[in-house]
Amino acid sequence: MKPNALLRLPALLLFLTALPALAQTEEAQINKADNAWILVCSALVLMMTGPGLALFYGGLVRKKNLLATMMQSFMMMAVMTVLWALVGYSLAFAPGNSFIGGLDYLFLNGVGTEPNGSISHLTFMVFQLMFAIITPALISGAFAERMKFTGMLVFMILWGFVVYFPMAHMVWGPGGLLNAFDGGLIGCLDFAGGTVVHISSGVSALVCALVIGKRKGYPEEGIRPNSLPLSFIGACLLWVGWFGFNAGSALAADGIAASAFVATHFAAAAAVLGWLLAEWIRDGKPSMLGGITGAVAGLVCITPGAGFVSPMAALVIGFLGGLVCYFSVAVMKAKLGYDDSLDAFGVHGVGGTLGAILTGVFASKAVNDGFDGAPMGLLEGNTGQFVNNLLGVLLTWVLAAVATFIILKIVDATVGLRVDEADEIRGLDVTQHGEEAYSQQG
Amino acid sequence: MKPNALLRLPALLLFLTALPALAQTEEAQINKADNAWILVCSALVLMMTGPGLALFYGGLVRKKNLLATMMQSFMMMAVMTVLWALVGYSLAFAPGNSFIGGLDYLFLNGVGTEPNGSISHLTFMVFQLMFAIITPALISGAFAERMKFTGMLVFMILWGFVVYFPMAHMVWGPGGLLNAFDGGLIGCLDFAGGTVVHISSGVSALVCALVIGKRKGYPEEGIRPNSLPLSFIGACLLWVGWFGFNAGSALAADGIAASAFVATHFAAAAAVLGWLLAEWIRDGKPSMLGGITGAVAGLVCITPGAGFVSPMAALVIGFLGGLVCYFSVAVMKAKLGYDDSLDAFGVHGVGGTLGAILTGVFASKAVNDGFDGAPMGLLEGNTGQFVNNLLGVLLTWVLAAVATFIILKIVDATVGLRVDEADEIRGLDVTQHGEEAYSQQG
Amino acid sequence: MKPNALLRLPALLLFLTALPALAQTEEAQINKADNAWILVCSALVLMMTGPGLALFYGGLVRKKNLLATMMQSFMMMAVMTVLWALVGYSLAFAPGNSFIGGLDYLFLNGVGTEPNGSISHLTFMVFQLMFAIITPALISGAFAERMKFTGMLVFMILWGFVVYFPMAHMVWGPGGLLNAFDGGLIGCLDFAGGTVVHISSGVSALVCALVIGKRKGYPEEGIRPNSLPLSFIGACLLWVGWFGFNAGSALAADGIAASAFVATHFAAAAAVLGWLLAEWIRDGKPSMLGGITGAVAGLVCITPGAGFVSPMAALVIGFLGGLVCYFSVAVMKAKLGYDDSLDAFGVHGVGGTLGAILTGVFASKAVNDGFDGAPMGLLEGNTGQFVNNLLGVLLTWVLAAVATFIILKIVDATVGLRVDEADEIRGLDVTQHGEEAYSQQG
Amino acid sequence: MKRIEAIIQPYKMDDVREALKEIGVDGMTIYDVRGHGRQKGHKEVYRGQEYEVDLLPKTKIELIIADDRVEETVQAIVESARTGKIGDGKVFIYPIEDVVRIRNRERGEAAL
Amino acid sequence: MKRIEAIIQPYKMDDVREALKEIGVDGMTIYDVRGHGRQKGHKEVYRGQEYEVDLLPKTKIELIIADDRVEETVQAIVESARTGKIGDGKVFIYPIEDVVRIRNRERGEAAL
Amino acid sequence: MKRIEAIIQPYKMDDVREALKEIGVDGMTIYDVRGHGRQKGHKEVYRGQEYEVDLLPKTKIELIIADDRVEETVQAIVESARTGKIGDGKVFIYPIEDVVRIRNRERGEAAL
Ligand SMILES: Nc1ncnc2c1ncn2[C@@H]1O[C@H](COP(=O)(O)OP(=O)(O)O)[C@@H](O)[C@H]1O
Ligand SMILES: Nc1ncnc2c1ncn2[C@@H]1O[C@H](COP(=O)(O)OP(=O)(O)O)[C@@H](O)[C@H]1O
Ligand SMILES: Nc1ncnc2c1ncn2[C@@H]1O[C@H](COP(=O)(O)OP(=O)(O)O)[C@@H](O)[C@H]1O
Repeated sequence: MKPNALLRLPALLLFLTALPALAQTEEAQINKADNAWILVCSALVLMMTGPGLALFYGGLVRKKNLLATMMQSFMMMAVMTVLWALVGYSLAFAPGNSFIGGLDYLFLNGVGTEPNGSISHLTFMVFQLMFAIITPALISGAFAERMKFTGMLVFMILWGFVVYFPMAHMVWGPGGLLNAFDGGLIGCLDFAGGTVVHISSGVSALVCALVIGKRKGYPEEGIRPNSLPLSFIGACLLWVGWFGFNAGSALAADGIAASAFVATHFAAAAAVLGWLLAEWIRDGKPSMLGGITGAVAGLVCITPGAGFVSPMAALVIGFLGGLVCYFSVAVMKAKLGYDDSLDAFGVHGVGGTLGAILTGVFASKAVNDGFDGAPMGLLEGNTGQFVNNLLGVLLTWVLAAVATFIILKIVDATVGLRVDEADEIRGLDVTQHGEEAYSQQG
Repeated sequence: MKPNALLRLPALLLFLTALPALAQTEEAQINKADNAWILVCSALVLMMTGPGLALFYGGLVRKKNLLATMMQSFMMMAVMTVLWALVGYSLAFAPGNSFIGGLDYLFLNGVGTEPNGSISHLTFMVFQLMFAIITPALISGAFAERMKFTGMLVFMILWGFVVYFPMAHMVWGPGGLLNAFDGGLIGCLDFAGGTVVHISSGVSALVCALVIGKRKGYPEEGIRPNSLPLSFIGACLLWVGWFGFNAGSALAADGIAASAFVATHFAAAAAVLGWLLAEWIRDGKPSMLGGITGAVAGLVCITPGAGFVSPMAALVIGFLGGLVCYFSVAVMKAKLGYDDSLDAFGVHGVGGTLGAILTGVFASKAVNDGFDGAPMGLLEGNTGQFVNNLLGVLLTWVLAAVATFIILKIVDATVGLRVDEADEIRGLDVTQHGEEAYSQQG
Repeated sequence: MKPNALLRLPALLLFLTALPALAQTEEAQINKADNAWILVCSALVLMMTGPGLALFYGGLVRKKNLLATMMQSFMMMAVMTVLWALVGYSLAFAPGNSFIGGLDYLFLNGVGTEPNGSISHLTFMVFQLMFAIITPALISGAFAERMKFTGMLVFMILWGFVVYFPMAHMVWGPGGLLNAFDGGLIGCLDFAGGTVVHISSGVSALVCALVIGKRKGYPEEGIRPNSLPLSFIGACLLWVGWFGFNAGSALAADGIAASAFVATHFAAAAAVLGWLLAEWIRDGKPSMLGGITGAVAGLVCITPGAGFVSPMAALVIGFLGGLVCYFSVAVMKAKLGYDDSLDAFGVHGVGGTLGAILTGVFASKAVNDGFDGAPMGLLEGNTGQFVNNLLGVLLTWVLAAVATFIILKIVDATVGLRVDEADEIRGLDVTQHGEEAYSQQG
Repeated sequence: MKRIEAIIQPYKMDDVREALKEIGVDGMTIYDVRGHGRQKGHKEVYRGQEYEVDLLPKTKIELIIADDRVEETVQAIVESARTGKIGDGKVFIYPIEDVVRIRNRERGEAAL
Repeated sequence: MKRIEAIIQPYKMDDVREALKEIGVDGMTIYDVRGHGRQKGHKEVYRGQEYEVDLLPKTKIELIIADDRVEETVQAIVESARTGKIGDGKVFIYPIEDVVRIRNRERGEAAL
Repeated sequence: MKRIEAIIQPYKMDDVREALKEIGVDGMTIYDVRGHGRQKGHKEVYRGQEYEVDLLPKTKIELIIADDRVEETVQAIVESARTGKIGDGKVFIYPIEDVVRIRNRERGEAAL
């Protein structure tokens, strides 16, 4: 310390008087790193739907339905966005009861640049919106190649109100029934949407497949993918985008985000191996379609646990996800005989359910000390949490199944669900949208 | 306070002496969150051109011109980059007069890792470069399927000098004529490039279409897109990349960025609905090409206002953008009879103009207090700003139109603008680049 | 200073006592901006392999091998990930000797959310993993269209152990032989993987091409790309992803990252021009395939120097990279007669070598003061560094060549390297994976 | 020997092949073509510009067959491809002079 | 009945169809083919390796027509497809023995 | 004049064209087709659902040629396309009645 330091004391003190205020403001301020991170994650999650899921699904149908299939995902980017802005966000995230949010945020009233946690409220809103886009889009895999465009639109809008907004509120909303971190009665661990996104869409998909019925020519005709390269691009973009989905669900650019990122990647990789192994043994050859479907299955499976489980647990979860989803798609579906055209149920319903259960098993306080030192998952001895996760799964199954059934009946009785046979034969691209995917024009 | 706290005073004071220095340095330092954010946004904006725009455009031409069309966008990634490094950045952003920058930054002299605002100067430079790449690339939609490769290159380079660098300087450069936040005489509100990027490219596109003339076979032959799936991928990547374009234009990862991000997304979604509604009514069916074109129209339209308008205003702007651009492309173009092959004018010229005007209407100090409490847009009573925005639009139209006309005449008289008829029939891929998009080789 | 300021001294002091602790914690904490940035970069680098490289390569083979080619890249995303998790990361980055890491991090033991530098250790681990995925994937370009799937898997796993993990340790690991910043005996400047990634994969590719032999029909049949649009998408995503690769290698969102970002982009752009110029002169026309291959060549070439050289030097390096790689691919390969099918050696081996040498020339302390004020590259007078870089290149060539040769012999003697002629004629998609890329089903 | 060409609806392909298999007809060559006839086309609209599409995707099955099997082959095709709607397609029968099997240079009916 | 096959430049397709429509010829089947003849091909170069392309894209129009309409149909095609440049293509005329309309089992000219 | 159609393995295309060039046969039209015959197909499996693929990609070369050149042309094709394995393909020879060159309206052999 230099001799004249004390002389500077007054100036120092002046500076110091500013400090507490500074600190206080800081608390109430946006953390730009978190904000940037969640904005990037929002972009990544949008990329999952378009082009990701649209391509993944689009490549799997016949060429005459390629545009219509992509369009089903794409329309969610438009329709769910407007719905979310007007009322959906409020119903999901405004304070309300245990089941549904209130109307405080109607028309995004009061949702501005001010902080919500460490990010801007608008950032939080738009990040959550991207989940509300992809979830209904996932369902469309079940009724590909035969659904009416108008019927699809009406179904999706109703589904948003009756299934998605309530589910999002129950699991992530303030005071939601299943919200483990905000006083939910049956607190579930669902890091990034195993119940809200995957079980809800997957189970609804199954009901759709059953109610709408099989495609003409299924299964005799051996309907094959029109373009696996398109599906490949889609699956890879899903994988990349899923980092936003899962790691972004940390809502901060912290160690939990890193941990969720790693778990996500590991599960996808292990699931590729799981699926391919099953294929190799049962079908004689490991296929590219198997590889990419396995990856998606792994990603689905790790979604609820991404921020709660260790990297090694993620490998296990992913590997099991690959195996089980392969079984459900290749064996069970054929046995039961429903036409879940692109395996929305087989991958998202089954994978989501398995993941939610395994989250209850593998969640670990060493990874994420969500309960302030108390054990998290079954392996740490928290049986209650495991049971809660089971209850959450059950409730989601029931809500999604019943609601979807009723909505389908309503749509069928009004605008109609299915195109007529001639249109189905000619293809949805031409009959629903008046265009064709490719032209051979010279 | 513990009793011995005072004894630690000297040490504390030592610590404190460092604080002001720290604070000072901090001010002059890069904010890593902002820097990371703008780097990510730069990557996103590059992705808009390649593969985004290249695919969007490439899918719309005939197969024989697919590579050549993608190549036109791709070349901008190479040519404009080198131009920008050598002289373009300086002409756009170095201190100069109201119309053009000086030569201080020639060869990026003095542009290093030091801060420029809260980000590295290099970060700022490369972010702006990505705009200088996509803008000329947009024009290429107007002369697709008939332009000579050499003519295209020469045209673009001249256009950079005469239109882009001055426009960028006038709107965003220090002391630029239209720069509302740095003493411009006619300060315009243009958040992310409504004038600089969209009007300038769109209007130039119209002049190109008129001067270069129609494609052989247009409109009798009913030229159709060779691959809508490619256009779909492109459009979705444009949407995702546009977050970088608009939200990145906040130049920080703050609430304004979040707000611009949301406005961007909302406008795109609403424009999809606007365009499809118009199509449904007039053409009988909503199409996928309509959906993705609508999205681009909405993104164009919100560009100038992204950081200035509320989410609800963004919905309105986007919806209007979808409607108006549909009208301009489907009705007006057919009536007037020019061959703006991929609707560069119809979407970017018209959408950009509409957006610039609506920005003057909807800009709101609640969203972005750019004028320190003074009103921003017409709805808040700032008629002057509205008029300024109109003047900015006018000036851009005139500059782009006149300059493009002259450049085209120069190119025509030297290397030539258009391939000969035989080459046009055989296709540009083979005649300009000596390659074909696909091979059927067994 | 207000008169009563002194009275607040006690409270202030209380506050101050907390400060040093705060400061200390800060040091040991994750910087969220850096952490977010590297997570984003990790996603970008994964996107380089899938879909990037998979598409770039997939588009270049014949249609009957399209899926198998994409699958080779995709499998690395699964296999290398699991390998890395179990043992690879430890061998590469745990403390060990000069050549290889130890087993401290086996099963990621001790790799958690705690900081490693300014980012989470898990973030660092997963970022490095993405490099371990793309590097072997690059090799697959050399043996495309004829390699057995099982042979490929076994080869890649062995290659990881014998070439990649040691190389990564030597260049970037603690105490690695070639690590210029952590006491390596022969310290090399390799910012993002010129030796580790490009030379090692490129030289191994050459050995693969020589040992496995030519494709049936090469070169008489004039094997052409089945889909240049797919390659185009791939190349553009490689370009975008490479920002993560190079700028992420700064491991922080600082000015060096910005500088590496700019150098990366500039080199790619200049290389496009270099390659096209050579093509234009020698082949008569500049092609799209030339443009995208040039871009990749430039990106390869700038990789080792990205964070060490100035923007103008990057332009020079890129331009030379484009020229030299064109020469190696178009002239040298034809002269020497080996069948490096997709030019993995011609681009990555040659470009990586050139880049490593030029890094030794152009590295500049003005850009990156890595040696605390001492000169960096040859142009600044550091001949020693230049020689070290040459030695590093040499060592990498020898290790990669010898190890690859031995591994190939082992694989050949066990599971086999090459499919039989009938399978090669029918194509790998059907024979290795039991599926086809496209179906014409009506 | 005759050459039989059947232009059918693409989605009828599996049925026709099944029917042919049943009567023991195995060798054939398939073309993806577009056809125009009485079947109505449809309107496509791209950015407001209408385009009348009256070339519809069809599948052509071509088989060369011994004279005595022609009639039953035509029957098998007609019956399996028929829906009774316009656009079902047509079967054409052509003369043929000779066949050579490349593999073993056999000629005539033996080469089928 | 005859079978007429016309190999034309793809971009002439619309003109030819227009001409056929005018003389009331409606049924036809279209193939995308590649052809080689006197028309010069072009060179393609992929990463420095040259490749001579002398198979150019062509469109084949195939129509089966009653004997008395053959000549005018050939004329219509020739006139509408002609540019006078090498590569305009050719028209081939073949015999045909029978036709069956799948929909209603009609045979012969009635089935056209 | 005759019409010769050869269905060959796609990878034999270059060899056949080379052989034809040597005997001075130049004009031809190429089709990408799928064929079924004695050659065994393969199994494909998509997500566990098997699918038997017995239509394999083939290339069809079609050439119209003067009567006196038919035999040597057939020979050239057979020899260059032959590997001796099942699936090598077949050559079909058909009658033809007339040819018109669109460019200059030439008819008959002169138009070839
Ligand atoms: N005269 C013809 N020449 C060649 N092909 C024809 C002819 N008439 C019909 N075709 C083919 O047969 C298909 C079915 O014919 P269409 O008239 O639509 O139905 P239908 O045979 O039931 O009357 C057409 O799409 C076309 O491919
Ligand atoms: N002898 C032939 N056999 C079959 N197709 C032929 C024959 N000669 C020409 N063609 C077809 O006709 C097309 C045009 O022939 P070409 O000789 O190039 O022009 P032109 O008919 O004007 O002399 C060729 O591309 C080919 O598809
Ligand atoms: N009767 C037939 N009619 C039409 N095409 C045939 C017939 N028989 C064979 N082909 C064609 O010839 C190809 C080769 O026939 P295949 O029986 O597999 O071998 P090979 O000719 O060597 O006996 C088939 O794929 C098919 O395209």
